[in-house]
Amino acid sequence: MEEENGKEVEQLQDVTVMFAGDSGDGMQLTGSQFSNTTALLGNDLNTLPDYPAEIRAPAGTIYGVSGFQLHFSSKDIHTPGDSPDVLVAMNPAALKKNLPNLKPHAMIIVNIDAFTQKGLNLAKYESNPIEDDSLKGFRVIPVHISKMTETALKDTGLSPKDIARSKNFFALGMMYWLFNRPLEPTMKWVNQKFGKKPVLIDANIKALKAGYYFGDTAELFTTRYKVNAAKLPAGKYRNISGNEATAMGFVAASLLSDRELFLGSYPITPASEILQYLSKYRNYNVSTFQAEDEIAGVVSTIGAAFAGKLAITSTSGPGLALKTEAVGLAVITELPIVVINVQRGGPSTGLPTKTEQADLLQAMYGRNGEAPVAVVAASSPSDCFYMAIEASRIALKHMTPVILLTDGYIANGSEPWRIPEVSELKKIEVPNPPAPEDYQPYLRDENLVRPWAAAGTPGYEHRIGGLEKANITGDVSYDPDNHDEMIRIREEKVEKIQKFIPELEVDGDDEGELLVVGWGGTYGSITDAVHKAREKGYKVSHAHFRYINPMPKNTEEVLRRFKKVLVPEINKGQLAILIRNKFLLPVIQYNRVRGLPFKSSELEDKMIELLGGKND
Amino acid sequence: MEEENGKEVEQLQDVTVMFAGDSGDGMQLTGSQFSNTTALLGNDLNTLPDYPAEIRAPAGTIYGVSGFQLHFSSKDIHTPGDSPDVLVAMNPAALKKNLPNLKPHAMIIVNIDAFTQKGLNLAKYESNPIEDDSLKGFRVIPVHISKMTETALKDTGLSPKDIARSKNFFALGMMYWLFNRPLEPTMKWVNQKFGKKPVLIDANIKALKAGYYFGDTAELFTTRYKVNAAKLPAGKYRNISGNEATAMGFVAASLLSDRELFLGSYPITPASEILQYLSKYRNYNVSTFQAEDEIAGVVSTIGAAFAGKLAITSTSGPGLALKTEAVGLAVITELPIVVINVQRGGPSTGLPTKTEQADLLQAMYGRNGEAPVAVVAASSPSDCFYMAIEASRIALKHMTPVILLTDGYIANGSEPWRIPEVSELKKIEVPNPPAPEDYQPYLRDENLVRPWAAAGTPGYEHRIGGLEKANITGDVSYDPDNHDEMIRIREEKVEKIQKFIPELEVDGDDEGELLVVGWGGTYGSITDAVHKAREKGYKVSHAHFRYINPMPKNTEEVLRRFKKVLVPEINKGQLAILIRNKFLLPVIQYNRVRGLPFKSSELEDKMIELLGGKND
Amino acid sequence: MTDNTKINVEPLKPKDFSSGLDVRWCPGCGDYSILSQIQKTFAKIGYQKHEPIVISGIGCSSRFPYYLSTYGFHGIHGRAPALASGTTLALPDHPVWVATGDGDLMSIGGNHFIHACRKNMDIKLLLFNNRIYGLTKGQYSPTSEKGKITKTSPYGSIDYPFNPISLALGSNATFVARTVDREPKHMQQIFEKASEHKGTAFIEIFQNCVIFNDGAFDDVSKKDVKDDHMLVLEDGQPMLFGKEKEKGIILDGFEPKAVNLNDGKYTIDDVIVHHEKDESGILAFILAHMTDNPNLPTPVGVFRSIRKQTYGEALQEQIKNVTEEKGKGTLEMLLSEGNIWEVN
Amino acid sequence: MTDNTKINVEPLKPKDFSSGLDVRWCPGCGDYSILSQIQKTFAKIGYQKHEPIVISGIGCSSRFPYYLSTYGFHGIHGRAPALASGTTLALPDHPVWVATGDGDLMSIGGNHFIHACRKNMDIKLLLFNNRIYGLTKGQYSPTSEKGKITKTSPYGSIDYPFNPISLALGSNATFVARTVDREPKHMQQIFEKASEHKGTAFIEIFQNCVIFNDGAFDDVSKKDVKDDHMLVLEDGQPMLFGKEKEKGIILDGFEPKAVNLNDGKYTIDDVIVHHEKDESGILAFILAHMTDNPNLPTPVGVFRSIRKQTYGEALQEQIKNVTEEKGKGTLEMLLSEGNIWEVN
Ligand SMILES: Cc1ncc(C[n+]2csc(CCOP(=O)(O)OP(=O)(O)O)c2C)c(N)n1
Ligand SMILES: Cc1ncc(C[n+]2csc(CCOP(=O)(O)OP(=O)(O)O)c2C)c(N)n1
Ligand code: SF4
Ligand code: SF4
Ligand SMILES: [Mg+2]
Ligand SMILES: [Mg+2]
Repeated sequence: MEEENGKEVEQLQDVTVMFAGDSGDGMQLTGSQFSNTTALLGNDLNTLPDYPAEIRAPAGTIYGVSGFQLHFSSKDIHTPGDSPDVLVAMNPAALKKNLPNLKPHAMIIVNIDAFTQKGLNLAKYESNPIEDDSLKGFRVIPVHISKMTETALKDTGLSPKDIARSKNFFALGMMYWLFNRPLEPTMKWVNQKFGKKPVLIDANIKALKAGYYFGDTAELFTTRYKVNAAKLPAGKYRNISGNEATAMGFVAASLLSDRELFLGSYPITPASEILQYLSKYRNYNVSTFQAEDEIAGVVSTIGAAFAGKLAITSTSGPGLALKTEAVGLAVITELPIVVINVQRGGPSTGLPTKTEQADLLQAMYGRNGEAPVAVVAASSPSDCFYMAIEASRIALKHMTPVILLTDGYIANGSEPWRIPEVSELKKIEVPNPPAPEDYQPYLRDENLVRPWAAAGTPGYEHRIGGLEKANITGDVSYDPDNHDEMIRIREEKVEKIQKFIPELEVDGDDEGELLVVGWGGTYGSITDAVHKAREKGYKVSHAHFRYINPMPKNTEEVLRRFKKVLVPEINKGQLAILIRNKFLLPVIQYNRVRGLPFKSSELEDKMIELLGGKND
Repeated sequence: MEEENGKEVEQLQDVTVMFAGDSGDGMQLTGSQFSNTTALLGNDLNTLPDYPAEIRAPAGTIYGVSGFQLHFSSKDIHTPGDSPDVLVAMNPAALKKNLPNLKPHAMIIVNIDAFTQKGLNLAKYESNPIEDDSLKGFRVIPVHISKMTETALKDTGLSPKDIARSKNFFALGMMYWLFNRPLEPTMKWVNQKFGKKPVLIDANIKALKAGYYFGDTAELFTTRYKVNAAKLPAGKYRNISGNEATAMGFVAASLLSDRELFLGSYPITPASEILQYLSKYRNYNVSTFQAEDEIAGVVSTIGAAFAGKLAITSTSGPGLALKTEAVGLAVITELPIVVINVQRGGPSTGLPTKTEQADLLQAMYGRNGEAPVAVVAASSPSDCFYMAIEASRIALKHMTPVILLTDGYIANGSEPWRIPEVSELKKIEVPNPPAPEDYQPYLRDENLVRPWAAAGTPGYEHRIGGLEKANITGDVSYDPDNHDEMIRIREEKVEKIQKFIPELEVDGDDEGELLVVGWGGTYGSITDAVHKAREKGYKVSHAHFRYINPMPKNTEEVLRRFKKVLVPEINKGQLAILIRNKFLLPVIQYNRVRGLPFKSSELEDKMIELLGGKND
Repeated sequence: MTDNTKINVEPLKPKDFSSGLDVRWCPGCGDYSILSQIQKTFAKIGYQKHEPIVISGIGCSSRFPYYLSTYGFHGIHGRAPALASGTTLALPDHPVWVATGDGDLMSIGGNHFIHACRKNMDIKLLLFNNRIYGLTKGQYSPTSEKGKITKTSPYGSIDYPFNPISLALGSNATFVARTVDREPKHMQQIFEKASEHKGTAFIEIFQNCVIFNDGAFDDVSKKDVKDDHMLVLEDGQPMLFGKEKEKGIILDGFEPKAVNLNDGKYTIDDVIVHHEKDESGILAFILAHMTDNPNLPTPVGVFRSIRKQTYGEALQEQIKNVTEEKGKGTLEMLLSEGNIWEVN
Repeated sequence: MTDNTKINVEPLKPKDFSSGLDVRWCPGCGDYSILSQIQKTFAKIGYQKHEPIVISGIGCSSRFPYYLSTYGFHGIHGRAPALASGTTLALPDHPVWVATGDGDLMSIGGNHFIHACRKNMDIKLLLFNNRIYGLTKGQYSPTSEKGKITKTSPYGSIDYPFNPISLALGSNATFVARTVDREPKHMQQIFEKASEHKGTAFIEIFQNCVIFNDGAFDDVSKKDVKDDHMLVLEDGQPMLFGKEKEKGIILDGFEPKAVNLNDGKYTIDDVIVHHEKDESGILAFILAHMTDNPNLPTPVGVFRSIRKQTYGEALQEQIKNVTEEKGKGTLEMLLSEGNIWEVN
């Protein structure tokens, strides 16, 4: 243990911090500032914002608590941490809500000024937890965050209300001190953000510094922590959230395919940000169209695809339900569109700000008639970038709608991302239609793909629509055998995508006792759990689906190499249904539908249980 | 062989007749008159109307042909017949379209007057088939139907156009003679229908009689046929189509449950007739609401269910796709609604006038989140009556949305139906909520069913909605464990319906080599095929699902008693997916998606093939 | 509602209409005032708790039913008018109130809105118009002004907004009004009038979203400007405004103009008189479009109020007539319809 | 469209715009005339085949695109305006024509319709209004008259119909017109005007469905009555009608009245003059509601035609401005955005 400025410095490998406060307390901002700074230091990290469905629930109540959980490490990590080591609680409600989840002996920094009778009442505390026994076993550090912020800012000329709103910067500064992080990145951000309001720059920086110095001088903290940089591959990095990565991925796909990007969309939590990010990219020739509803969103997308654009639409569960009829139109017209579905808690409005994986079967089967589409899923925030490109590639190459599934967890969560070099990104080849005289709208190549002649191109005039059509000519056809044939062709066309997607990889031994099979956003939790279990000597491997329809060609072979297959899903077993149906393979399900990502510890427990506790 | 009026009378067991002509030729009317008369004679019968998607395609073209196929018998039958024994072709196009489908040596009665050069051109005939060799092997009977109708009606004062429109009555009369049917029922109908237009009564009856007498006197027909009455159970009978039976079934359910019926719907082929029939039942206190679209249709239905009505909505494939978001609302609010989906050819607009079974997975899984509903399917036109009652019973008893699947084939097809006595229909008990002081909106009984307190009832004021809710109280809840619990409860609630539905029955031996498993509208084709195969000594049994989610409790046991399980479906294997997933049982699929019902002969062939041709 | 439920019951107080649940809007949100005026109005009308049915879609505003002790249904986004249509047809004697937002009613719910108006469904539509998507955190809505910078329009929105009153009139709504969250008394008056209206009653409420669109209506309704920028419509009265009611609206052809009566050029007789009951709806349409013109005050009050048979009334009438003609349906009757034959 | 595609190309003839497919409407259907006038108009305008994009929903009318040799898209029910929106935004230089029915556009598609109008999407909306659902065989539609007996209204429909022109005006449509299938010349004139309009052009076409609603417009457009029952609007001209143009429309307040100029009571100077370009839309609204009054002739022609920036123009402008400001995006730029750090 080093010593520094009279305080001990303890080296840690892994820390999980939770910033929690009222919705109005700016916890999301605090958390993301801490993340950015931490990322710049070279730690691996992973975040989980968690905010109420209400915009500003009445101050001080439990359902008004907004939290930002952040896991950082000197190792490779994949989850926001199962339970926080440190909780910053800006008020009693924040404490009450997060207490059950803390690690034993966790450090709890509370803004003691908020623990007034009123505050306690709002949080439904009978007595003050700081004063009674209820926090026994934790390291409680009460700090006068509000008062000290007031003192620090009293000369700024800010109103008391504005001063109160700066207390998150005090807390942030304190945490920077505690974890040995520099103030500069945040100061730089404050300068940019409030460029036109010097008073606010001044105030926020004062609060930040006050917090930092308070840590340095106060007697409350005896130890300071250091988390070294992780050994990450060399390269340029940035922090990225899933929604941001999704947006960027489609802009990249547009540049890689040389097709202008069109997004028809309608706001819905937690997908709105994709529309928001993309509407900034006007100089990339991106057209965003905020439609009147989800149906107009997807239908305008189909209209743009008809006209030759890389056309996409973004939504979440209830919105996908509304789009299903139109996706069928894209299936039968064989137009390339991508539907991004950021899954949230259902059914119906459900838990709009929470995560879930329960739209897989809707994506697979939620359309009238036999209407196969390709389905892919991103497994982490940064993977959204790549899967956006992959989804675009499949759509454009195979002339098919593609559904890209992400979820609230990876959409809002963020992680450091090694930015690829331009040269690492493969061009998306969009085949040209044959010469006008050879062209027919439903001609097919060896992969059963029809040629795409963008509306408006001279010489390729043709008509398409939602009625069944004769193969090759595309004329409306009520012929029974043609219908059977077309149904088969549309199915096989999607199956043939298998030839162009990577095989399923196994993390761990290639065969053995137990294979954990996941898909989408559970990648991080499963990976951490499997790694931990393997460190303890348990024989467990992991395979993760990013391509779900079609599945990679080696899927059955991989699954059959293991005695047991465990499928953890944040639903009631939807991938399990697909696997059972396809391979008649009994799988063991693990399903918790709590609106939250899995804890890696619960998965680890389940694996160990399935291995009969045997780690030899 | 008897003799009558100089003509031989041949006794037949089973005849399939096809009336075909231009859309404007009144073939649907002719067919349904022949059906009604035939039903009155006590034959068993089964019909298949087949009309173009266009209202009136240009006269004389092949896609403008409208057909009505009719199978009648002195035995129990279940299909409209695989291939016609007799074709009445009112023009060349009707001949051309139906020829490939005729039985070898079938009788073809053609309206020779329509075989003009123009008519032949429109039907794309190079030469006149009546004159060349192309009808070799058939018994062709050319009749001057148009000319003789003209002659018969020349004194009626009707315009030539109106006279031409009566020629279907001539054809009908001729067929009545040929099959020994009385004219009276049709004459009665004509009198009722044209009550206010005596000229038309006169003309149509003249045409009818002219056709009849022509048969009697002409040299063309040497034989007359007799098909004796079938040995049907005693009782009152009527002819009924599936859509009519569905409408009546819900009116019956309303009377049996003492809840007024509300239908919120939007027209769509082939479901519109349910809305049409139900809008006639105003004196049964039926409210029909033709909404602006399918979404308003189902949502108004939910609003009416909230207010205590037996509330239903009817649609077909694309409409079901539009309703899925709202069905999720009914799932989470646990309100009883029935969604009737008359399946048609998909995907997208697909083949709107054709039949298909490809919406099963959409019904099961086509909603965001985990949103289980009950799914039932009617297996024949008259079964629609009973399944409408069953769907209502399940909805009201278990407080759940129920999807009732029928299809274009049974919806438009008709069969004689033994009308049940009032006493045969079981009351639908709708439990009362507990006393106001004990009431909570999400209290549950032993079947996990919540109490239904209709909006507007004093003392039971409560609030529901689409957000996740705490069990019992129904208050909005974001609690992770409550969500997991509610997801489980909603699933189990639907599973518990199993206790209240009949077991799966086996037609044929209880165990053995081959079980054919079907669902919904393929009942007739499978039944006929299995019966024929069994008559030939093949060991094959049949089980048919009317309750699909949940499945009957003995399902697995039944399936496992057979060495092979064949699942024929007019889709790519949707019930097969459910079975494979549930029981990990390998099934053999038979899938033809041609917009048409199966021929029982193709199914029979498949069964025999699977039995290796062994019929010992 | 049947009268017997009203016998011997104590009239309820506004607070009796509170469900007791914690209200979860942002402090300062205009929705609070609307809630409180509704509770007062319900009490004043003399509703019992089971009488009004309150229905909504999704949005901040759509949380409304949770806070009332009546029957309530928090529906799905955009569908409140359709939900309410089913309910009013099922419960023709119960008043059905709908709480909805500018995204909920005018964007995704636009079709149900215009159809409810057209059909004259007996529902009251309260549009909480804050010209922004509140619940989803600040995207522009169909009533946001062109050029507005929001999360989805970082360079300014390129949409022209709807004029909700104009759209309602274009759809032949029978009762069309506007009020302001800041004006509790006026709000109550309008709610009361709406409660008396049989048929679709559409009320646009200017509602302030303190978080994402604060001050959107300051131009019209802030204390210091409202006398000059707000025109309070009163049936049968000349359209006057200004601190001393010294200004008026005159018509130049179809064009409304604001004049000062103290100028000596115009007298009160030149000022147009408001007629809510004008069948044609033309005056209402002219008034609706005054908001498009920054030189004119914004009208609040009842633009139009006419009585036409409602959809529900027509349905009940038809049920009654057909039942009289054919007799009340029974199972026996049902099973004896059609062409029947007997097999022995 | 780019001009070079027009260089050295022969102007096309109406029949060149036929796709050659057999037309499958009922003999006598009003749709035939509309198709043929469109083909004539396309030829007259000088379109090449690849230029106009023709989009539709579902219905008899929506089969339209199949019969034209241009690009065509037969969509899904009600969604044609949304489909067309995506296409026009993708192809700002191509004229996008939409063929739709009264069920397609006014019932299920109502929301897309009013939003397209509001946003001033650059599309031409041809409403084939036959006041019935044709394709699904005769149910009433949102433009069917109240009391109409149809398959779904055996005792008479209880719906009040939409007034499509009124709804379009209520939604601030920039071009609103009406024409009649029976009047080929007039139809062509209106189509040509629509083709010249930038922005949403809405055209209601009275279209006869011989099978399910035959003669629905006989009252207005049949030869023997049309002089007296149809008012042909002409910009800048007094509103005259009658065989000898002896009748005119005057305004009593906001109320239009039909007068006979031969009576001696009124002269042509009393007759109101039509102004298509009237910004306020009030005159157009008054004219729209003349159809509600059986004593007045039904106006046909252009009700309103004003120029406003279209949605697509605003989008292109924004793309241009932002690109000028920030530079044209490249992959390199994209990958260097955000807060970047380096690991070695
Ligand atoms: C089908 C569907 N689409 C989108 C959403 C997301 N969503 C919820 S509320 C809302 C709009 C809210 O705005 P508004 O209706 O104006 O209500 P406010 O919050 O401003 O009161 C949106 C887009 C949803 N819940 N469901
Ligand atoms: C989602 C959906 N709902 C309903 C239908 C059935 N449908 C097809 S066309 C139509 C209405 C046709 O009427 P209209 O739009 O007036 O066109 P018309 O046939 O009269 O030209 C309906 C209800 C459908 N195809 N899809
Ligand atoms: S976000 Fe706006 S509308 Fe929503 S509760 Fe807060 S202030 Fe009210
Ligand atoms: S049904 Fe009516 S609208 Fe349709 S094609 Fe026939 S005549 Fe025309
Ligand atoms: Mg709003
Ligand atoms: Mg129509």
